[in-house]
Amino acid sequence: MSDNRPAMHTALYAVTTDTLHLETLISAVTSMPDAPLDTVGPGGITSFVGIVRNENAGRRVLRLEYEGYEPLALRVFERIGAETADRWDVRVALHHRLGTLQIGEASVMIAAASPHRADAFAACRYIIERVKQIVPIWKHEFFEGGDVWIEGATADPDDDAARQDALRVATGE
Amino acid sequence: MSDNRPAMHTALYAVTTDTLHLETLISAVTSMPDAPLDTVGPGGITSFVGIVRNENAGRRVLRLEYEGYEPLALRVFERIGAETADRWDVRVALHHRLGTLQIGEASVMIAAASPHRADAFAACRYIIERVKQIVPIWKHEFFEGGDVWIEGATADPDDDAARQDALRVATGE
Amino acid sequence: MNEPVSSIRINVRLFARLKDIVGTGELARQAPTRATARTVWDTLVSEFAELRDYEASISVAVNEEYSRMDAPVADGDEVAFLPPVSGG
Amino acid sequence: MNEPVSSIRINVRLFARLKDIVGTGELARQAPTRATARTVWDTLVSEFAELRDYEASISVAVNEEYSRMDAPVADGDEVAFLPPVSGG
Repeated sequence: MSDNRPAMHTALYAVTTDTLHLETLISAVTSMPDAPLDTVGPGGITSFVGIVRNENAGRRVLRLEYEGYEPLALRVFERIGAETADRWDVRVALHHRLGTLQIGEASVMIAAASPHRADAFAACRYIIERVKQIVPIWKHEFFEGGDVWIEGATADPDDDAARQDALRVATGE
Repeated sequence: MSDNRPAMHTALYAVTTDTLHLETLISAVTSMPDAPLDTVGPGGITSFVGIVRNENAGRRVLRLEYEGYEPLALRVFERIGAETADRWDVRVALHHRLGTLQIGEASVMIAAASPHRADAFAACRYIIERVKQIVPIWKHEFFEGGDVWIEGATADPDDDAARQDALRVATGE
Repeated sequence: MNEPVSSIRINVRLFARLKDIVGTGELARQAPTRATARTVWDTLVSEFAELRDYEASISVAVNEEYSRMDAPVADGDEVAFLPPVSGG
Repeated sequence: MNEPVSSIRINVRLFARLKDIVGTGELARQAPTRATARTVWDTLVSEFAELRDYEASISVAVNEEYSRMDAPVADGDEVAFLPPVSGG
């Protein structure tokens, strides 16, 4: 853990079996190593933390096991980051956990820093919507009486209708 | 500092000259001491951190000094919390710092936990809008060449038009 | 007693630039028994003309609760005048 | 060599329930030289009939990039079939 702390400290994108830490993401989006000293820093940082719930579709959930296609997931994180940077004045971080997660643990964390809080909120919301649409990660739900793979969206990063849906949700337009 | 940690750990609302910690707010909104064990916990936590910027209206800002009417500010925090609870399925925390803040320091932190991420995002955004409308706190800006009290909104918690503005921004409707 | 029978004492709180104009954030003023928050404000404006700029933009709180300028005030009340806020 | 000259070798990756159906997340299959991702999928469906349920909902990635079922694949490529995702 101590060994990878320095690297984690600046990782905008991560897929890991380790516990997630929001401070890590916030550090990543607020430290701007390449920026000139007179750059205007962020005025606001919005973040989102997804938590494993003890109930889903009427089932008493015991735990979740997250599986991912890690190298593709990281590339998709970068793609989503690029999509947000195209649209908003924002710097973002996105970490997703894999492996066995207990109820109450964080599965995903997002941070978005911007001089404009509207941008930070929109980017953060957009990212979680896009994660659910196109990131190659799957929940294996273990509930009282059985288990099931959760299947959400057919992943297609080029599906413009899906992207527009995420934009609409993010901007409220 | 160590003395007030236990109390801070569960404070949903705070006005303080101490450094703010987002983990404190997140603990406050996710721990539900009075809830039965089978209560469905939050699925998502949205947070907002306001950061002191080095620029405002073309001025090079050196630092901010925040002044507040503390007892009224705390009551207004509770009022805003009640407004969000009326509207969304959400548990919220709101901490604001007073005193001298340097560039890059956090002046305000908000956390909103909900089973529904749309609620968490909307409540968090609503709260920062309401803070700027009705919380009796003032920024004294010290910039290169002078200082100025920032004056934003005439505070009127019963102004329904202002509240509707905040709701519109929060929900994108 | 030196004070008139029909007078009450109000503890006034001022913030931000109002405090700078008056030179203190806490002071006390006498007011007639049937005074409102506005009566107290008008007393201050008569002493500190610069406060008049805030006539249309101040808010008022009585005993740590938002109130109205036409709210009656009582002996010992804390009346706070608040310029436009800028928290966040 | 036992394999036909016109054959390429594809490394297949499967995830979530696709992995459960096939019993492994990594396997290799032969395909004709002018194969597409669909050719590889059809080979798997012919072996594991349950996969057919995913015909309309799978996504495909070639060499760790999202691709299309009609994309050509080459010898040594990694072709991943992805059921509907559920991250977050």
